[in-house]
Amino acid sequence: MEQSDDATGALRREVSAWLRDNVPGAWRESMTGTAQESFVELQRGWFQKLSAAGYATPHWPEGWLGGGRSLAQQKLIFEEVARADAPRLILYFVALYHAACTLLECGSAEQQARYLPAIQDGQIWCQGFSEPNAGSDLAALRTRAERRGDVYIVNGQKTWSTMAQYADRCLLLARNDRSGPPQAGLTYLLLDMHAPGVTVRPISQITGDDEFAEIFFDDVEVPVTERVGEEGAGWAVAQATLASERGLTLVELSQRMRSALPRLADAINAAGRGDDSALQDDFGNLLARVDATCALADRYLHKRITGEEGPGDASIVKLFYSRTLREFTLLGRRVGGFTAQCERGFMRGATQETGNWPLDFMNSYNWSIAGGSDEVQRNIIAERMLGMQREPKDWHTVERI
Amino acid sequence: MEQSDDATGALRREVSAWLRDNVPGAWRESMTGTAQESFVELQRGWFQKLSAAGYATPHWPEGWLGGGRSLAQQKLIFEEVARADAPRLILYFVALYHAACTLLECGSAEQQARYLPAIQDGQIWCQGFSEPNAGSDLAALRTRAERRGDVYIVNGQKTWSTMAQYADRCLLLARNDRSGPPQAGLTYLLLDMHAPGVTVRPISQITGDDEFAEIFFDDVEVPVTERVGEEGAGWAVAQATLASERGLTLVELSQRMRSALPRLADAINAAGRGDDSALQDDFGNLLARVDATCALADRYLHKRITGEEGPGDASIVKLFYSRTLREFTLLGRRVGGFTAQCERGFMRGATQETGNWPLDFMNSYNWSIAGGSDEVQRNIIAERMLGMQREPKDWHTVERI
Amino acid sequence: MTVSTTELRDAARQVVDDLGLAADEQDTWALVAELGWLVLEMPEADSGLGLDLADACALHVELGRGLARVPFIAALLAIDTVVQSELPERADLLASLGSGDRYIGVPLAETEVQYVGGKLDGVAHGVPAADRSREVLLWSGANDCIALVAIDAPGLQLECSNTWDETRRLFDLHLEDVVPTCILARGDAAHALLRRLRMRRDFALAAEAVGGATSILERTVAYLGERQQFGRPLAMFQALKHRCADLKSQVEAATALLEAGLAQTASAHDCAAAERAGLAAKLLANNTYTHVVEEALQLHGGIGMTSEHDCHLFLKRAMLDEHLGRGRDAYARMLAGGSLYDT
Amino acid sequence: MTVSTTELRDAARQVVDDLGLAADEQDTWALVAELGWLVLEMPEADSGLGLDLADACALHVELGRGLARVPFIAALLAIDTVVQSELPERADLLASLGSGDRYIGVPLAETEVQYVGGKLDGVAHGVPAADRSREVLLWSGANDCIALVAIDAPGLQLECSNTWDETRRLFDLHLEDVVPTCILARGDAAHALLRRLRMRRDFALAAEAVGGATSILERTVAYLGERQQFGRPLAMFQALKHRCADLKSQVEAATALLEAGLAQTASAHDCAAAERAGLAAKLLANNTYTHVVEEALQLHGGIGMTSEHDCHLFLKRAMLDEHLGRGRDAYARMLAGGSLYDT
Repeated sequence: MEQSDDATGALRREVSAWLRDNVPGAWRESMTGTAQESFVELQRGWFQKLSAAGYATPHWPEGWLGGGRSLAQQKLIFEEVARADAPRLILYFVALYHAACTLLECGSAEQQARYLPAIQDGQIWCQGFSEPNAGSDLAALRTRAERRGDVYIVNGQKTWSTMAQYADRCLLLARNDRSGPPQAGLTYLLLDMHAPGVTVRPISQITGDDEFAEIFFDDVEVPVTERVGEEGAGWAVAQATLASERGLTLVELSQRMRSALPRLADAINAAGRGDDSALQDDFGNLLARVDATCALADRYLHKRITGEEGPGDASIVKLFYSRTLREFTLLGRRVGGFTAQCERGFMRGATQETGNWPLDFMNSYNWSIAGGSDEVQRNIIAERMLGMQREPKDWHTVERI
Repeated sequence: MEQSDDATGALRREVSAWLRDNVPGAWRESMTGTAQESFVELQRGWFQKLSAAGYATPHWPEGWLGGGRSLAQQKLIFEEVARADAPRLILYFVALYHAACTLLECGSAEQQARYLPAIQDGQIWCQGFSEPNAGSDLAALRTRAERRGDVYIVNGQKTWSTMAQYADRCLLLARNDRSGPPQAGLTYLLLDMHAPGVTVRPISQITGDDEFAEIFFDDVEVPVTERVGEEGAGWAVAQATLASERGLTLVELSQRMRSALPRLADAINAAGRGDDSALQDDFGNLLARVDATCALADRYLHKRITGEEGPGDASIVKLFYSRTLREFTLLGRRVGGFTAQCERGFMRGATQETGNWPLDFMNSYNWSIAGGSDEVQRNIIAERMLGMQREPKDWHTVERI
Repeated sequence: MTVSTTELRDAARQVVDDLGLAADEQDTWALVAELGWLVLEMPEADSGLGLDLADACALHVELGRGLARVPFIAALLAIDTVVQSELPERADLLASLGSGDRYIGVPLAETEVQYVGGKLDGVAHGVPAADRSREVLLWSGANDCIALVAIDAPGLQLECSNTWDETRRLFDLHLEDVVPTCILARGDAAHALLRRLRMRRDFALAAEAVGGATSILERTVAYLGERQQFGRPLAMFQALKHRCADLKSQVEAATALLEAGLAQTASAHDCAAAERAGLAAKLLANNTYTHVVEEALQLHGGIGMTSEHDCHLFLKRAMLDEHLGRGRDAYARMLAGGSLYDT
Repeated sequence: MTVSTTELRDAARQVVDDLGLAADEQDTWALVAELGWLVLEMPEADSGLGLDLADACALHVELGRGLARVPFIAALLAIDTVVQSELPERADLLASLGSGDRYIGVPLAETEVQYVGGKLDGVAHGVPAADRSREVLLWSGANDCIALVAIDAPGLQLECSNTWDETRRLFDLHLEDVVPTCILARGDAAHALLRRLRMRRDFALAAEAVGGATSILERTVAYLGERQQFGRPLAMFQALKHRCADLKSQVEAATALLEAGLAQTASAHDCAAAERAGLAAKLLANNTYTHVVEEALQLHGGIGMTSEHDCHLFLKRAMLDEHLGRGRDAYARMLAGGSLYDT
C-alpha cells in the first residue's frame, strides 16, 4: 500500500465520523415496502450529501472535488460506507463510474467539461448495452445507429438498464455496420433520454421491484458530437466502461455480505436453533466462505493497484461471490421457515441481505445472471486462466457485458 | 407381473431357505485382507453350489438347468441373494451374462453347444472391449483382427477387464477394417485366453486390489469359427453383450446399498453421534435417496419386462445410483473420522458397502467411471431423453462400453 | 399403476393443460367438482368412485404441473377424514363436499392450537382458500382432538398469509376461545386419524412437488432449445446439458420413490411403513423441486427474473412447499430417527 | 506478501519440483535442514532467520503441492513451542533441532491423554515419523500440561497408524504411566501455548491442503488437455471446463482466505482473531482439497484408479487431512460458536 498506516487511519477516522453524522437514519425501515419514488428521493438526498463531501468521487482525477484518491483510499471509503450500512447509491452508480470513467478515458475535452460537473451535481445516467437477444453475447447486438449528416439515427431496443426510467443520459452501444466482424461495427454514443423517440418501460421483476427497465429507440437523433471515440470503435470504449469500477463493487458487496452475517445469526438464534448442529455446520461453513469472498475481493483490488491483474481474476471473484451469496440466502430460507415465506415487503436500496430471505434469495440471481453470468465466468476461467482449449471456430465467447 | 402372489411367495421362500443353508458363512471376515487366490477359491465354491441349484442361470432359456425363469423371478432371486448378503459372483458375471446372452442371441448352434454347458460348469470369461485410449469411445478401438485364411490374427491391447487373469475365454471386439465409418469395421471374436501370444497383466488399483487386468495380444490366432456374427458386424453383437443383464445388476446393487444402511447407522451410533442433527439430516436424506434408487431400478426392470423401456432410462438409474453411492460413502468417511483412515484391509467380493469407508469411497468410482461414465450418461440423458440438440458434426457420443 | 390411474392421469393432464397456469380459482374448482375428482376416494357406498391414494396423487401430480389454483389437497384431506369419522351427519356432509358446494379447509402447515375446556386457542397456519370454506378442520398440537370449526365462529379471525406464492392463497387462522362446531375424534382415535391425515398430506404435497418439478424442467429444456446465444441454441452447450441431465435423473428418482411409496400404501396394512414412505417421498420431492427451480431460474437467465415469465410461479411455489407439512427439517430427522439413537 | 516470502516460495517450488512426488523421506529431510527451513522462524538471537508464520506457511504450501514425505509441520510446531518455553537447555535443544539432527514429533490429531500424578496415560494420535524422533511433544486433554516424552520411555508404545495416505507416516502413541522427560508448561501457561500451537497447526495444515489442491487441479487440467476422446481433447468439453472453473474459483478462495488470515496473525496481537482465522482457513482449505480430489479422480477416469498414476496420492492425503487438527466437524462448529447460542 502506498500510504503509511497513520495516514490510512486518519482517513478512516475522518470518513467514519462523517458517516456517523450523515448516513440517513433507519432507512431500512423506511425503504421497506415503499414506492419507487420515495426511494429515489432518498437516493437524491444521500447523493447530494456524499457528493458535496467529496466521498462520491474519490476515483476521479485530482482537480475534481474529492478526486485524486489512491485505489487503496477509494477502497477504504467503500469499506466504511458498507460498514456504516449506508444505502447503496444505485441511482448514481452508472453516472459516477461507468459514465465518468468512460469520459475521462475516452471522451473529448468538450464532453468532459459538459458532463462531469453535471454528474457531480446529480445528473443520472443509465447503461444501454444489453439487448433482449444478446444477454452474454455482445456480438449479437442489433440496435442500429445510422449516420445521417451530423446526427446518428438510432433504432432498436435495450434491456436490463438499471433505473433507466430516471436517467437523463444513456451510454449507448449501437451497431453502425453489419458488414465486418461483429465487434468491429459498434459505435459508442451519449444519448439524451429526454429526446423524442425514447420510450422507457420498467421491467416488472419477480420480486415486485422494478429497478430495471427496457428502453426503446424510434428514430432517435444523436448529434455526432455525442459520439465517444471513433465510429466503429465502440467495442474498445465499452471495455473502458466495464473496467471502470476496477473491482471496488465486489469489495463493497463482499463487505456488505459480511456485515449481514449477524442478521442470519440473529435469525437462527431467534428460531431457538443456536444449538442445532446442522445449522452450526452450515453457518460455520458460510462464515469461512464469506471471509474468503472478502479476501478474494481485496486481493483482486490489490492486484489492480499493483498492475498484476491476470485474465480471469475478476471472474473468480464474481463467481465465488455469486455462489456464496446463493448459499447465504439459501440458509436464510431454511432458517426463516414458513414465516419468512409470508413477508412480502421488499427493501429498496439494500443489496441481497435484507433479512427477508425469499426476497434476498431471488435478488441473489442479479449477481449470477447479470454482469456476465456464472456460465460466462466459467468459460473465461477455463479458457483464459486455465488454458483449456476453446471449442472449434464459431463456438466463441465474449468477455462480459 | 405375470405371476400370482402365491407363486411368487413360494419361490421366494424356496430361494431364501436354500440361501440360508448354503451361503458361505462369515465370508466378510475371511475375505478381509486376504489374497486374491483365496477369494477365487471362495468364488469357485459358491458358484458350484449356486449353479448346481439352478440359481446361477435363471435368465437362461427353458431346457437349461435353472433356466426359463421370467424376468420377475430373476429379479426375485437377485433380491434374495442380495438380502442374504451372499458374495457377488464377480468371477462368473461375464460368463453367465455377457457371454451366455451374446451366444444365445447371436452365436451359432455349434458355439452354443460348445460353450454354454462349460459356463454352467464354471468356465470363466472376461470382456475385451475397453482400450487405453477408448474409454467411453468405442469408435476409437484400435486392437486389430486381420483375416488370414481360416484364422484372424489379433494384435493390440485391452484394459479394465475384470478378473482377466483367471479367464479361460475372452469376448473380444477388434477392428478388421479401418476404411469405413468407425463402428462398421468391428468384428466380435471368442478368444482363448490360453492361446500363445496372450499376456495378462493385473492392474494395480489404488485400493490395493487387482480385480481388473490389461490383456496384450501379440499375433494371437483365433479360428474363424470363433467369430460371432458376420465380419464387420461386431458393433451390433456388442450391443447384445451390453444389454445382457437387462437391469438386474442395478436392482442387485441398489438392494445391496439398502442392506448396507444399518452398517452406516451403526457407525453413527457407535461414534455416539446419533443425536447430532447434522448427521441425522444427512442420514435421513440418504435414506430417501437410497430408497429412490431401489425404486428407480425396480421401475426400470419393470419397463424392460413390459417392453416400455425408452432411451436414457438405463442412464437415469446408473447415474442416480452412482451419485447416491458417492454420498453414502462420503457420509461414511465423515462418520468414520480419523480411525477409519487407519483401516487398510479391504474386503474381496463385497460391493461398495463394506463399512471400510475410505475403501468404499474409492470403490464407488468403479460405478461412476466404468460401464459408461457419469458424463456419458448425462450426454445420453440430455440428447436422447430430453431431446437437447447435439453438438455439430464430429461431436458425437457413443452409447456406452 | 392400474389402467384407470393412467386414464385418470391423461385426462387430468389434458384438463390442466387446457386451463393453463393463470386459470381462475373458482373456474378450476367448478371443473374439479364437475369431473368428479372430489368423490374420487369416497367409498362407492357413499356414491364415490372408491379409488385410492395413488389415484388421488396422480391428480395431485397433474395439478402440481399446472400450479392449479385450487385447494384440492385440503379438500381431499377433509373428505377422507369425514369418511373415516362416525359423524351423525356424515352422509349429508359427504354429499355436499363431493359436489363441491361445500369446502372444508385443512391446514397445510403444522398448527399451534390448544384444546382446553371445550375451546380452541392458538394459530393454525397455511389453510388454503379459507375464505371460501364454511368450516375448517383443526386439531390440537397434542394430537388428541380433531374438530370442525365454523369459519364465522366467534373468536376466529382469518388473516391472509400473503406468501410469495400466490397460487395457494393460504390463510392463518387465529383462534381465541373458539367453540368447535363438532368434535370428530378424541384421544387415541384422534391420534390415529391425524397419523393418517399427515401421511396423506405428505404424499399429496410430494405429488404436487413432483408434478411441479417435472413441469418446470420441461419448460426449461424447451427454453434452452429455443433460445439462441453465440449462434447456437443454448441446449447445445454441454455444460447446460449435463445440468439438465442431473435434474432429470433427480426428478425421475423423486417420481419413482413417490410411486413406490404409494404402491406400499395400497398393498400393505402397515401404517408405520406408509408413514415412512410418505416422509421419504415428501423429503425427496421437495429437495428436488427446490433444486430444479433454482437451476431453472439460472438457466432461464434474465427472462426468468421478470414477472411476465412463468418461471417465478414455480420458484415461489417450491420455496413455500418445503416449509409445508411437518416443516422443513422434520422429514430427514424423522426418517433418520428410526435408525439412530436419541432422536 | 513481502518480497522475501515470494523468493522463499519460488525457491521452495523449485526444490519440491526437483524432488518429485516419490522422493525419499530421509533425503528430503536432509535437504530441508540444509536449506535452513528448520530455523526459519527461530529468532535471530537464536541463530534463526526470524521469519514468521506466513513465511513458514509459504513453505507448507509448496511441500503440500509435492506431497513431501517429511514431518515439517510437526518439526516447526515443536521448535516454536521450545522457542516459547523457558527450558534451561533451550539453546542446545534449538541448535540440534535447527540443524535437523534432532526431531521432535507432535501429534497432528487430538490426543486422549491424561496427566495425573506426574505420569501420562492414554493415546496420542497422528504423530508423523515418530520412529525417527527422539522425543515427542505431548499434552493433556485438559490442556493444562505440555511435556516432552522420550520415545523410548518405559510404558510408551509406538504403533504405525497405517493410514491410506502413506506420505505422512503417522503413528499412534500408547502411553501407560509414562514419566515425561520434562514439563514445558503447566496451567495457564500451558493453555496459552496450546492455543498458539493449535492455531499454528491449523494454518500449517490449511497451507498444505491449499498446496495439494492447487497441484492436483493443475495436474487434472493438464491431463484433460492431453487426453483425447471423441476426436478432441477432453479439455474442450464445456461440461468439464465448467467443473474445472468451479474448482479453480474454490482453490483461489481458499488461497486468498489463507493469505488474509496469515496477514492477520502478523499484524494483530489479537490471539482470538488469529485463532478464528486459522479455523476458517483450515475448514475451507480441507473442504476444497477433498472436493477437488473427488472431482479430479472422476475427471481422470480409469487411469486415476490405478496406483501407477499419482492421482490417488492426493486423494488419500486429502481424505486423511480433513480428520487432522481438531477433527472433521470441529471447525465449522467452533466458527459458528462465536455467533450462535449454546455452542
